[in-house]
Amino acid sequence: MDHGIYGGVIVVAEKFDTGRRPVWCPGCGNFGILVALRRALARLGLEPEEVVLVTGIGCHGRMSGYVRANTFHTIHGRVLPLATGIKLANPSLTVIGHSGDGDAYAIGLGHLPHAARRNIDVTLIVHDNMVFGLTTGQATPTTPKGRITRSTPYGNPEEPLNPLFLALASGATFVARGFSGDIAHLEELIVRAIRHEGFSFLDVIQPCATFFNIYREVRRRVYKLEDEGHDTRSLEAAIRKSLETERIPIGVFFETKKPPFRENFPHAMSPPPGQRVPRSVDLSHVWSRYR
Amino acid sequence: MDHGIYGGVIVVAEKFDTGRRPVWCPGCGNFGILVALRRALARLGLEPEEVVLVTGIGCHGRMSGYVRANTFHTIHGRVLPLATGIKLANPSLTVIGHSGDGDAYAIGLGHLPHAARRNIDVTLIVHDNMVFGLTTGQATPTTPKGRITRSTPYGNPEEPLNPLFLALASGATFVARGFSGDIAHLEELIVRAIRHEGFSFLDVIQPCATFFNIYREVRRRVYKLEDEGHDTRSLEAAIRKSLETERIPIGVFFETKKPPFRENFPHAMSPPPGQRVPRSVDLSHVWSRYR
Amino acid sequence: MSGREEFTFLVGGPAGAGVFRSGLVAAKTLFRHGYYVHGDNEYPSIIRGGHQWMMVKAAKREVYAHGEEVDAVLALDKETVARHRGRVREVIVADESVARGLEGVVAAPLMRSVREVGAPSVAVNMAGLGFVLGLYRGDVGRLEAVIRDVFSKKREVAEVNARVARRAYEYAAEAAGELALEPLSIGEPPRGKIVIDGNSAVALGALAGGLSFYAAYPMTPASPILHLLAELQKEYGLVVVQPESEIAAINMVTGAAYAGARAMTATSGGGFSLMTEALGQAAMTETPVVIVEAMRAGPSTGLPTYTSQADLRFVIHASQGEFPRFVLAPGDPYEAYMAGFDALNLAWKYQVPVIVLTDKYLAEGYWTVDEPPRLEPSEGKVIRGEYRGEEPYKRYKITPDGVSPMAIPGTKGALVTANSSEHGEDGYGSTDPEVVTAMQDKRFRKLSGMIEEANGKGVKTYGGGPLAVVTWGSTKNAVLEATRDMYGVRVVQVLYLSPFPSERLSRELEGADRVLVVEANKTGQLASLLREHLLLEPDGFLGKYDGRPFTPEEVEEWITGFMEG
Amino acid sequence: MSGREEFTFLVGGPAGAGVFRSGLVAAKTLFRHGYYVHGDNEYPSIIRGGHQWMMVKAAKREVYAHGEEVDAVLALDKETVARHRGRVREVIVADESVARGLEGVVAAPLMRSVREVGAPSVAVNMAGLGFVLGLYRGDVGRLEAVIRDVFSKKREVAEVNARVARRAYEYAAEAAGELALEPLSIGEPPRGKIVIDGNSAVALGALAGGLSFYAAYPMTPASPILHLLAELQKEYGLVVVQPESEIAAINMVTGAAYAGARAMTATSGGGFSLMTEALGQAAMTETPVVIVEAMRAGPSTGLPTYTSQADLRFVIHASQGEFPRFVLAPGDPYEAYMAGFDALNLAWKYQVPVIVLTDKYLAEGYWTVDEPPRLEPSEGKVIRGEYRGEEPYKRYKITPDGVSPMAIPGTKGALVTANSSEHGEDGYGSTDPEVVTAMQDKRFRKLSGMIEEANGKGVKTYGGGPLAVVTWGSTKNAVLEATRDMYGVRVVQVLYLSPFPSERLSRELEGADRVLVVEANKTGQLASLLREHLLLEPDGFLGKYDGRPFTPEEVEEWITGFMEG
Ligand SMILES: Cc1ncc(C[n+]2csc(CCOP(=O)(O)OP(=O)(O)O)c2C)c(N)n1
Ligand SMILES: Cc1ncc(C[n+]2csc(CCOP(=O)(O)OP(=O)(O)O)c2C)c(N)n1
Ligand code: SF4
Ligand code: SF4
Ligand SMILES: [Mg+2]
Ligand SMILES: [Mg+2]
Repeated sequence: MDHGIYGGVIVVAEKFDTGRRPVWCPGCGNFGILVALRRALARLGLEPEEVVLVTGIGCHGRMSGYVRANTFHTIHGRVLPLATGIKLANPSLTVIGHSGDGDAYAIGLGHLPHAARRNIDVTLIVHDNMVFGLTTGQATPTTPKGRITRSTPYGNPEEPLNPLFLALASGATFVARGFSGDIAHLEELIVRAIRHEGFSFLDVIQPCATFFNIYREVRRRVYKLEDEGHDTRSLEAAIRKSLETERIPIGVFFETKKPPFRENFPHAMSPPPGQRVPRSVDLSHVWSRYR
Repeated sequence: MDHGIYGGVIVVAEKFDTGRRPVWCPGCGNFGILVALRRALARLGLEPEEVVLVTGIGCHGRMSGYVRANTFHTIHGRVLPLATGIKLANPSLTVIGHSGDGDAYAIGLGHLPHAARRNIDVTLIVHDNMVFGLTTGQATPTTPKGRITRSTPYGNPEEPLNPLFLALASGATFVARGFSGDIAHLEELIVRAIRHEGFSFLDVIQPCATFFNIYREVRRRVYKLEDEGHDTRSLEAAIRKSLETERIPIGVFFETKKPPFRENFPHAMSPPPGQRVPRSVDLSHVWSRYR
Repeated sequence: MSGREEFTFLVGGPAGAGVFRSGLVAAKTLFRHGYYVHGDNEYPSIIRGGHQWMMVKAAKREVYAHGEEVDAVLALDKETVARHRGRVREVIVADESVARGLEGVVAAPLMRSVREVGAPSVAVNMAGLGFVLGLYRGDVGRLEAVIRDVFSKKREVAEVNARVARRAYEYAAEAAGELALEPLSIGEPPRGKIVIDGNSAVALGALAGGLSFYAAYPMTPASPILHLLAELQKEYGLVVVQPESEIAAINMVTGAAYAGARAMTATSGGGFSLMTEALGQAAMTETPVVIVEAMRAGPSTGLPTYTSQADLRFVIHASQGEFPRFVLAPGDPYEAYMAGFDALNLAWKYQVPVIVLTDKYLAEGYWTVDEPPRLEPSEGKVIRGEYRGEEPYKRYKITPDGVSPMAIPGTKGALVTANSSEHGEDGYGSTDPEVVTAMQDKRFRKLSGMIEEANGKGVKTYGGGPLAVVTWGSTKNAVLEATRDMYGVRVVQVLYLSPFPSERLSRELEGADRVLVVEANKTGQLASLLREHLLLEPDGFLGKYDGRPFTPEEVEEWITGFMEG
Repeated sequence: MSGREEFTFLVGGPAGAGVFRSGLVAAKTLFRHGYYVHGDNEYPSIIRGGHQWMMVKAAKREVYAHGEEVDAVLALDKETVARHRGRVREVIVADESVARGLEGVVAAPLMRSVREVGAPSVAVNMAGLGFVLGLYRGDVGRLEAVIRDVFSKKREVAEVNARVARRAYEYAAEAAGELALEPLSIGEPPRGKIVIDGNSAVALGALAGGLSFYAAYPMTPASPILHLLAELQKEYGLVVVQPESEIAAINMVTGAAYAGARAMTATSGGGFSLMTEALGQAAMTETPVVIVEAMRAGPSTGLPTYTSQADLRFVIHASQGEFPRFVLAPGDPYEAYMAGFDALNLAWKYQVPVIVLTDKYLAEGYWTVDEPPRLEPSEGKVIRGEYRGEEPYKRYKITPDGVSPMAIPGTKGALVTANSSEHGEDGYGSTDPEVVTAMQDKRFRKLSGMIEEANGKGVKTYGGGPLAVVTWGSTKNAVLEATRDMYGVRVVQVLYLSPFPSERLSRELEGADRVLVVEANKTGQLASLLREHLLLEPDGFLGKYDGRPFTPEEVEEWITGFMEG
């Protein structure tokens, strides 16, 4: 059922290519993320069997059809708990979540601060096009105030959310922003996010060619944090950068080390739950409680 | 069914007293919040009919039985959307939400950043006892790491959430912390929170006498922001204060002015939805679209 | 007004090519020629590129559903030709570039018309419409007028498109002569009728019912209700909010209704799943809320843009515990309008949740129906301004009909205490077994009035005869179309699914020697309700669960099998 | 082993006074005296102060349910005396301070015993137990041993409490002589039996079934499952997580199951409401998840600490679309253990969601049951390690029984593609009508195996006779107790509610001249299933919906009415 028109020139890391033609609109920012991800996975030397992609519902969710890996295309907004369950069941898997700004910041926002503070070793990549793409262009929590969309014909009445600031305030140990228009840079960010042990949050500006095409504007305003000597260990500096409005910084905002969540379950990890064949369990010790 | 033992000496603002005996445990921090709220309402010169209390599920939720006002004892975690609907339907009502740390920060967390960025003119008072009280003492998102609770017999494995930092990062226009052990101060905070036009966030340290009694420790560590010359207009200062760990600042962390959410609906406000008697509507203009 | 009795048209092309807009323009143009029209579309959940089509059937009598064949196809790409060729009776039209190398396709100078007028290439669909209209010798003035209306917000765009259409229309003259297709008749639009989709109809019915607050999270196929009401909010003084989730939506609606506003939300099955907890809250607090559930094919995310009637049992039983609720299932836009209106009135009359159950086919399909009448909403037992009762106001006062006078917060002398926990008359929590039983009984006492409503309006019978075909919702259309010329068949449509109109339905089935059930699901959910409520095992069940609405042909064939048998 | 055949004891007092702990100690002490015991409690949703009680019935034969009367009451406050005085047959014991001014209450030196031992005043309940045991001339050594076991984590506390109990026991000697109550018998605990609550049993059954991942948000009455598994996590190598919400819980469980872990969650109706969307996801992705739903009285928040059987239809039909699921409803802890075990096995065998439906009475009540056997979980069609198939691995391969071999992510040579959207065999999204139909059919093909399971294990009949009383879940206990000495009555318990074991149930009902239904709800949900699936209108329905379990007396009286009639 792939009747889409392929957009952009793409050099794929073939190992991670399902060979399916993406059905995104021509010029869609999702292409850039797809390419950057495949390359990052290849560069990390991973095998498709070791990787699990969890994708939400939205245009971004189609990633699971195009990346050769284990995939779980979940319901709207639940990428993080799904990914958490997978990672805890089998920590040897590399678990990457792909969510949208609607998926992650509207319906799914309740999970983000918890994943962050738990420091579950999962990478969350938010395809942030500032619009509900798949449902044909309503406002999301990152849509700029005043913007006319299908659900806000008189202008979006809501102040947008600042996802990076929120992630920082939630205790995320890796916080970054990428731009789908800069694939090489994004690839690098994804590599770092996956390598980071603990929760990695990566918001990617992903212009929606059809409902909110801001390529030109983003290109004009974007700059790289690393070009200006940003200290990724400083929470304060990260917050300051996240509050910038005129220019748009991309790169790693913040990075710190904390034990990942799974370290709370050493008693359950040899083998981990996902790798156990169910066996008869001796409960005699427990029955003595009930006499 | 009120077989509770009344705790603490309480001077009530009688107008807002239902006369029912609270069933909270003796020494429960909720008593302090109850008294402070009643006094604040009285001081604001409000009539019970003008006030709506929306309460969540938990020990805190019993507030609705003890405050003479309009009340909606909602389901677990939904205080904010309920309160938002009420306020938008009838902005002349003073709408106050009472939530718990489980109610607001666990199951209901997905609503908090949105209420904040929308700047809905509602006051949210979180009874933060750092425990699920009513379900007999499990860990919540604000339970300190390592603490033993019924759900964490080997110590809470999760890093706690910083609700003030989160509220600040979400764009809340009024962010404060109170302590149920300092009723006069809390009363003042509630008065200011209700007076503030827009979303007011007030986290109240409310020791749980039964499952997490930290009165003594809090008293030792608490201090008032206003005593140390804190600038409530500075987001930066507010963040810094919210990150303090040794001592516990209480008072107003941050306050700023932004138009409240209802101002987006001037076309619907005379009279507002809640005050309209349904009448026959002339749709002839619309039908012409369908020919 | 001579000319053909019927005309079926399909426009197809890639997503993003304006297929629906062309279909809508075609539908309205045919309507303005004096036809009854019905339009339906199909599209994958993809923004650009996936194949889409819209089909419009026009006839000089009422049209309920599409058959499998079409008279004319406008193909905006080659795939349309490939997919629909088999069903075409008369002609396939495509731009020269598309038609090249394809047999049996009229190569039309569509892009040429576009270029000559200096229009952007997206206008090619309007050229197609003009050309097809030319082949069938319709009135191009009416086409131009429709284009102007449909593009009313962008005047220049409208003009350019109208000119493109006329240019192509003119180009068609020659081919029209050659093909000599039976021309359209040119008359006046059916009197007192409109062409409307189910979503718009239910939204406008709610407006007629006093809607003043709408909150909804987008979800196919219900999102157009949000779009329409957002647009109308200024004209009709509505608060329209798009919150962070369906959970937020239903709770905002509940808050607004508690505060006195007629409030509604709309969603599809997935969003409804998230609303089930608050549905019970509305019931327990006796807050009047209305939820439109536009079904799509499940389970789970399923087929987001396809139709289904598989959520019936779910909405009837959703949420823990037991409470009365209304489930209304309109079958066409007129009924959808009435359901929207009734939903708010019933919610407020009985202070219960009301679910309006539609589906993608009804929600996004167009039918020609009577312009709905202006209606008078009634307030119900509501207290506003001041409460002057003798005793203190009690939100949950036990009354003979189970409905307690509902004061609105802000009412002088009354404090309004809503409680999701079990409570006494005053709203304060209670676990006393007698109080608990009394309050359950109170809430269920509403049921007798509700059942009366259901028996009153909940069943419609079309025709008569010993063979009864029972159906519900949008499937009635295929059934009506299929049985139009059958003798001895009565079609029985159930419009109120909860409470179930057992008595009335039994009456309508009296004398039937066979009872068949047709519905768009796999397990036969209405059929299970007949078993449960009437102890009646249907003699046959026709289900369908591939996401497509029934065609009259398949229904006809199936029913015929029983007639011979 | 002479002594009394039966003994019923109630301890009551304010919340926070250790009422349940005393009740549990009493139950175990009686068990160790050689009795079958059953314990049940009642408490409001309040942490301190509200009235609570726990009742323990002991008999030399199996005990299913409590009657309305009790032999002895230990009153920890005056309110207990006031509330329960009416039902007492033999004696009410209270501390001197409580008994003062109350007629017919034995004023016992309970606080005196506490003080003399130098114990904290909360130990007064153990003094009470000692005193009552003294009155009935039980074995105080067994009481002390139970106290030591129950307080095993705090050795000193245990010792002090044991001493308090013994002191009060000694004080009772005099009163015992005066009252001359029929003494307890002192024997050995029933062989091979345990005393266990439904929550523990279902949790341990799941452990036996291979549980390795548990995530749950606290909710009464299911929270104790979380507490127990959290405690056992180290011993049994479990991952136990308390996430931010029920939505997170069920999705974590789904993720874990997808990744190969036997995973479960538990909640009550409100939390289950929030899980309905993900329930459909589990079905669509064919991920084996198990949900324990411990019902409490609704709707909505309802009566959080009271029992009910009103969520049956809800769990059977929850979530949009149609898919097969298991709903297992154990009636006692032994069945709960089996259900926990079966749930995981069935979920993995059929790759479908399984709901274990319990209720507050079963979940928090104690019964004496056989120590469950050690069981062998089976893996199902799971592929681990390496996939060596000829063709590329397809997660949703169409098979004759509808179950596709399930590879676990990490398996070499297999990529595992789960999809909540409709999909083809390879898991990639599809809207092709044939694929859609085929996949629905595939999922429903599992149903024939599932129905076989239901017909195999889903119905139990007790006794025989022309009058059939059909019931389910914990209500079977009151029905069994009520019909113990009735002649001509067969009790039929339905344990599998979905798929419905129609065939088996019909068989079990053969020859019945009357069919009655008893269940703890208002509308008769099992009764409606009999109508729907067997076209059988029960001759009588006894419902109850005040949050309290049935008493055998009320069931007996009602049934007797049908015997005379
Ligand atoms: C529970 C639920 N609610 C609503 C929807 C409808 N829905 C599908 S995609 C989507 C928006 C997706 O927006 P975003 O996450 O930003 O993704 P994008 O399409 O922009 O990539 C919505 C609301 C759904 N599938 N499920
Ligand atoms: C959907 C749902 N899940 C779970 C519960 C059970 N529950 C009742 S109160 C509560 C915890 C409340 O904790 P908190 O908000 O901190 O309130 P507190 O009792 O501490 O004041 C929970 C989990 C519920 N009522 N509804
Ligand atoms: S709608 Fe936007 S986000 Fe979706 S595929 Fe098209 S361009 Fe991309
Ligand atoms: S449990 Fe804690 S929060 Fe609840 S009433 Fe008792 S002291 Fe207060
Ligand atoms: Mg988006
Ligand atoms: Mg709390």
